[in-house]
Amino acid sequence: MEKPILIREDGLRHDGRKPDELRPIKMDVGILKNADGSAYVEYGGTKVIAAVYGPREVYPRHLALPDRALIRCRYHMASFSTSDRKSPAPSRREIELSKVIREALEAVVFTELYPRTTIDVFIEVLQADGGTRTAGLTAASLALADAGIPMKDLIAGVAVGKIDGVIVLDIDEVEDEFGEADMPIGYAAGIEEIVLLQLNGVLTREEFNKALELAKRGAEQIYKLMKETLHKKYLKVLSE
Amino acid sequence: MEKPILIREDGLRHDGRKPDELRPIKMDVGILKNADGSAYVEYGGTKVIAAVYGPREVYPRHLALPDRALIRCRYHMASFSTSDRKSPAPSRREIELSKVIREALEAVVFTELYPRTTIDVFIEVLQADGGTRTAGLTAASLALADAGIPMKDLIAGVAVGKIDGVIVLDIDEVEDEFGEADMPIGYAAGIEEIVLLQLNGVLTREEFNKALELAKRGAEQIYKLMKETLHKKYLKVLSE
Amino acid sequence: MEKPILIREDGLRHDGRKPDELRPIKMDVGILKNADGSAYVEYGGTKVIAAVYGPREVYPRHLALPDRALIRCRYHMASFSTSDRKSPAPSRREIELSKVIREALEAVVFTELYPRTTIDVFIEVLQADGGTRTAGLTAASLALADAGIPMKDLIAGVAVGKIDGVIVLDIDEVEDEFGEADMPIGYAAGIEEIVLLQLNGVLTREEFNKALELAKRGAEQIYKLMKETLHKKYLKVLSE
Amino acid sequence: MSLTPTRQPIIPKIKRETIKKLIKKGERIDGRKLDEYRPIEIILNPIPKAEGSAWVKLGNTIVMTGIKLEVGTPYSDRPNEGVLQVHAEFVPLASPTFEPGPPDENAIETARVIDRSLREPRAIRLEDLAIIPGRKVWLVFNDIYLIDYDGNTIDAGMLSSMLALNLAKIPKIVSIEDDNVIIDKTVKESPLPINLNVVTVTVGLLDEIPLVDPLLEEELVIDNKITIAFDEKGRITGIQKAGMKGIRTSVLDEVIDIAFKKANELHELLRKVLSNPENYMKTLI
Amino acid sequence: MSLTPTRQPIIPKIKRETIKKLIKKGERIDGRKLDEYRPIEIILNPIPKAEGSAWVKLGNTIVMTGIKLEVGTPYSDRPNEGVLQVHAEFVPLASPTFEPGPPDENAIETARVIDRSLREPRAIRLEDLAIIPGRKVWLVFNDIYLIDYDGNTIDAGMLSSMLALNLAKIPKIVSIEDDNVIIDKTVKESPLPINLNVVTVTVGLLDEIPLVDPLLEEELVIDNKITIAFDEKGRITGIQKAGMKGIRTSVLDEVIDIAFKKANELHELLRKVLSNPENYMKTLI
Amino acid sequence: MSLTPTRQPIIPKIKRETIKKLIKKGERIDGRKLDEYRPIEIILNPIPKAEGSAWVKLGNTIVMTGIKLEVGTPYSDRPNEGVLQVHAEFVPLASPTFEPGPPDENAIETARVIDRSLREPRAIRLEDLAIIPGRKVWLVFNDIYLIDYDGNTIDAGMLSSMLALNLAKIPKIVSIEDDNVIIDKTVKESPLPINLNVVTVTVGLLDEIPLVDPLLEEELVIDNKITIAFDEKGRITGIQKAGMKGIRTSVLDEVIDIAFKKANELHELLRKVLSNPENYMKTLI
Repeated sequence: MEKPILIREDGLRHDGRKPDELRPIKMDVGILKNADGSAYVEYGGTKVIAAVYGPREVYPRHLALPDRALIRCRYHMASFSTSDRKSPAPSRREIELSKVIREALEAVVFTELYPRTTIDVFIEVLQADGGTRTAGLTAASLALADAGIPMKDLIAGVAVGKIDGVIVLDIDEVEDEFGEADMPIGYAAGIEEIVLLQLNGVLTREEFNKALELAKRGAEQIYKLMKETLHKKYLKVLSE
Repeated sequence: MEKPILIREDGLRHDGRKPDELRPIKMDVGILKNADGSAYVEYGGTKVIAAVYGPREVYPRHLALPDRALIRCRYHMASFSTSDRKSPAPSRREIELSKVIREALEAVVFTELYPRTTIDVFIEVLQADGGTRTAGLTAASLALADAGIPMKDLIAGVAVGKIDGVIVLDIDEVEDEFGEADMPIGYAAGIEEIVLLQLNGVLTREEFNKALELAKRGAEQIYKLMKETLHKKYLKVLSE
Repeated sequence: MEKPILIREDGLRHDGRKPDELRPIKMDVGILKNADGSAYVEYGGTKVIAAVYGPREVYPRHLALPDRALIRCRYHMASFSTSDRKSPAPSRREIELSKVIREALEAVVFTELYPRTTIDVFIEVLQADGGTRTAGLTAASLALADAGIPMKDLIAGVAVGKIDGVIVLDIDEVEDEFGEADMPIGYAAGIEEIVLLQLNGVLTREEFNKALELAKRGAEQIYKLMKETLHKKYLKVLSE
Repeated sequence: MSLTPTRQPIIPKIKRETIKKLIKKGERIDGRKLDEYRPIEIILNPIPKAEGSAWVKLGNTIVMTGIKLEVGTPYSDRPNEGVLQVHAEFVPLASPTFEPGPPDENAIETARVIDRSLREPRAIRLEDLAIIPGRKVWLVFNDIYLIDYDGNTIDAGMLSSMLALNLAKIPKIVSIEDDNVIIDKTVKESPLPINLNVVTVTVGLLDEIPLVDPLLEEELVIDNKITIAFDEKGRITGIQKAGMKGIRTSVLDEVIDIAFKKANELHELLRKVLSNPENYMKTLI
Repeated sequence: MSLTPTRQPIIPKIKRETIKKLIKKGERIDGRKLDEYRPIEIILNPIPKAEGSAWVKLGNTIVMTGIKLEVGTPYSDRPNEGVLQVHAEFVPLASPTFEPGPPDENAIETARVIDRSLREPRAIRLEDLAIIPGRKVWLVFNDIYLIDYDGNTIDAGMLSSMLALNLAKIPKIVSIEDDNVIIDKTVKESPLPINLNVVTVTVGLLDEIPLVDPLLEEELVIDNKITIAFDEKGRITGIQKAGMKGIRTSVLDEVIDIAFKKANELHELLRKVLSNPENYMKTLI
Repeated sequence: MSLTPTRQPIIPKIKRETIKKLIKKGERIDGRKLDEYRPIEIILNPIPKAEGSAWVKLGNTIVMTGIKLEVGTPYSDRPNEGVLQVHAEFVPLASPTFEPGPPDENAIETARVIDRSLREPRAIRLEDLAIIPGRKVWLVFNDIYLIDYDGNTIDAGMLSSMLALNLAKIPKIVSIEDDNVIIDKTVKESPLPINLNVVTVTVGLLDEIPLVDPLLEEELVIDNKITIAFDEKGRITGIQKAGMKGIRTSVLDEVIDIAFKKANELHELLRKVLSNPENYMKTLI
């Protein structure tokens, strides 16, 4: 595939978005029956489900921590989620992303409230179109809230990028593949903390600063949607 | 390989058998020294050994069941048992057949007599020429009897098939490969219960009924041979 | 690669050594900070590190032995140690060599002094140029001594071979590949016991006797170097 | 190695008794009749990146199947045919008892029963899927994801597979040079060639009483499950007995009668959905 | 990683003492002399689907070897030779201490010692097994199955391997087109080319007393096992010391003397069997 | 699946407190300043069999990187480029807490951060590594072995990788026939083409106090680690935040300032070493 035009003459992106514009975002919580908490999140073509089980007994027992809950986290892509079929066995990429997502969640969950238990977070990417880890992190955060697990704050994930020299918000797969940089962040907007940060690409210091600001601005929008989604859900629960 | 003639002009099968005729069947029990019970079974070119260990301690312990014995069952094909060499790692097919054979055995073993123990059943196919799971089930049943494990009944396994439109008993590999259907059953002829049933192929309802009747008839013949084999063995033990 | 001349007209080997001559040998102990004992050994181009951890707690516990220490031993080749890159997953060869090296060490370690513990020996081959298992065994023995673990004797490893009909000491990779026999031994020279012995090749009985004598002679030289190395180290420790 | 299941969802003894008592009265805990399927919700093609996909909600059991088409090598004994591969993943978000890892025997059994039931009646025209005969063919990956688990994964998995296969489109072949086939997945051309539809019906048995489409809680108390596949001509294209008890022939007969009746309903549903697929092309939420 | 063995068949202390006492008196628990093999029963070609096969019962140790021949790619450093692969499977039916899974270090050691002992004296003429030099050669799979385990797997495995290799026949090559070799396994043509026979003799040591062909119970009390391979010309073609004690040179000498004598007996047996193979082509029961 | 770490080197509570107290005073247990790297020792090409190699001792952390070049197939989406593969092995001799087995998430993270930081600025001219465009290219294996573990594996691993890559030489291609490329590893020809150097700087954070190049004991008490890669033009070529706390933007700014300064020092070191590599070609002991 040849590199497409990423920034059109009118300054808009290949899908018509402005540089600082998010894709259409959808989210819902409580979509699964078995999980203690669950969420579905779409960032444009990226579609992700997260489920939370716990706090529950740790198995095998010797993994239990005496003073806090263990967090176990799996980020996984469905075999049909990508253009070429993905083998279902966990790739090195999935192992790394499971770690950075877990660490982001550790930063907000009050794990000390549930010693000797585990809180399990399972993320399945149903369709991958850029930003799967950040959409996954958003979904995981919603699922934890849906499970009623106390947290310092919600986390909104979003990726910024540099494409054809322009810093843009919420890059999709084409922009990731043909762009110059992809910088996913996880942002706890209420406490103003960055809980996930990676950069895959090349940026000057100034570009980095600009990208980070844009990412935070984007994450704040998503954070607001998350609050609304949870609010709506609670109202619904209360009215039932 | 081209499809051979499965039903000859004289109505007999490619190896000269009548449609309702079993292959030459051989069986013996107590053939291994280490196992608590063992059996060797031949259905024509299909040659199978089964060994039973137990009831014995479960390892690791947390797998033990408080009110009954665990049954652990492995159906496995030797790498030289097939025309093309088989990798020794368990295939998806072997994993599935281990399950259906285990479930068939669960239906007859008085597992509640041995809580917190395991009864291990290991089946090795030495040569595969059709009907390996059913010969394996017959051998497993004999090995359990040889181990002195109380059972409601013995199980005789046999496969029926549809080849060139004719329902036939105890199909071999060629008939399986070029035929229209393969239906293995496990039958506890004494209590008249079907404990294993699979169909791999296409049958009308009438054909299914006919096939099932033929299978039961064949299983009854094998069941009789099993009884005789065990009887001979006990007489031999008594006379020693 | 074509077979090179292994024994030159002047009776010397392809690298100028006499048949009964060792390659340049280097060794040092205590080279790692984390390990309880460690050693580095070079036999010509063969470069090996060994580390010892223990005696320490066994994990999982049920592996512990009530009357002695467990020895756990891993012989492993770095992926860059060979001409063609080696996959990091343990090969069948590495599994076998881990066993024979462990058994050699079992013959000298006073394991009964540390019941319910484990002594872990890890050998990494950094560069493989023939004699990696024997250099590894020498390094492991030094690392155990460096860890202060009581032993009946030190073990010196060396391989003898038959090349172009001549029995030679300390064969390197080229001699191994194009020679007629490779016979690695582990020799506890103080108690005059052979603790590792393998033959990969063809020898007459007389050749075997000659090879074994040559191997013991070579091992004695290495054994002397080992003693000196440890002595120097202790003097250094004492003077500090 | 197959083991007697030990780590199962725990179901209190009192509930167990209730379920049994109801069934014996011809009733069920969710109010269904013994021969009644749970409500079925269908979303077609929710995953445009897959060559075909279908989301099926059978009561609270949710299954998503995605079809991927890749260029590959045929089996040596069928050099001129495409290759069908059915996989089922029971991912841990679907149930508190699932662990991450390679498919266990239950996931493998589900996949293999669906595979055989499709393969035997030649539901897919694999002979039309050769690209370079003997060398390069289409590989059809039918990947079944169990997303929420409340029993009867085979029937849900088969329905979603059949729908996804019907919707699947073959990517464009851009060029063929020697054995090098270049395809463009962004352009989907002809549909995957389907010969006929297949459905499975799973019937549970408790003390010889048959109940269709068992719930997970029912699966934990019943004696057996029998899955029977029927093609649209009413032929039986696969059977799998599961469970740790035996069955008498007369009961089996009764089970097949019921299954045949329910299979017709499911085929009717397939026809309805596939004749107006656009009605079912909704978003997931 | 190799660990000091922990999960071993348990042998009561009193029996352990008996075994030791007997050996020191030159006797053994099964009545054999120290330098005596157990009775050997041989069945040739019990598995017609294999290209060659042999069942060997050495006392109560039962081993079956099957040879499979497949068409494959040569090693890049030996492009014009066939490939020999020796595998050993210690399947769980052979012993209460074996678990299902990939071969452990004992199975791997057994396979590798047999492999080396065959390979080094060029027992098989691999150079005659090229089909398309540099591209396609015969792969010779020598698969050793341990079926009942009562010690000394290497000698039994080597005997059954040597017999199965001698009996193996190469399938017919139907056609060769480009690198595509079509074979017909139902037609077996020329025998696998064997240069010479090899046997191994395993000698145990207890307090420097050598005992040939140790039983499992003996293996659990002895200090060491030394396996020595001899070809039919009397040359040593492989050695493996196993066990957790050292050996003095003089004892090793004695072991080799005994092994040499016993190897001649085993070669004699091979000759006898292979000169009249039809006498040994019995059924398994 | 990623789990909260449970099996960690244990560090006594009192030491933990000391480390924290010191850092808050701007000091460290090994006497360094907060923004100071540990001493760095470098040995170049200690492994002549590798195409390039470098041993780096960063305080007590020892890392060895070996580069291997093999002939292989390009990625289908970059048919005319060589392939870079970065692996890290945390072998058990490096730490009492490492177990044998495939790389865990920490080893994988180390390898992937180094991989990305090299790949993104095109540190290696992969486009010059095609042999037969579209068919055969050089595979560059960058294998990082952690030999002694005292924290900050990424910076040490990156330094040794960058050095080893700079030293690596491409083996001679002897002949190319069809797709068959014969190489001779004993003859090394042109150097591996390097575009520019990259270093990483890892900064720990404890209560928002940044400390450069954390020791293992420090890693066990700090809140976060941020690794930033810089190329020799001063551009950021990769970032990875690790650790279980959040970071405020202002603190992150400060971290990047420090990292930029330290990166210049490391680039200076690289230049010094690579301008006189022979000075560093010592033996390992």
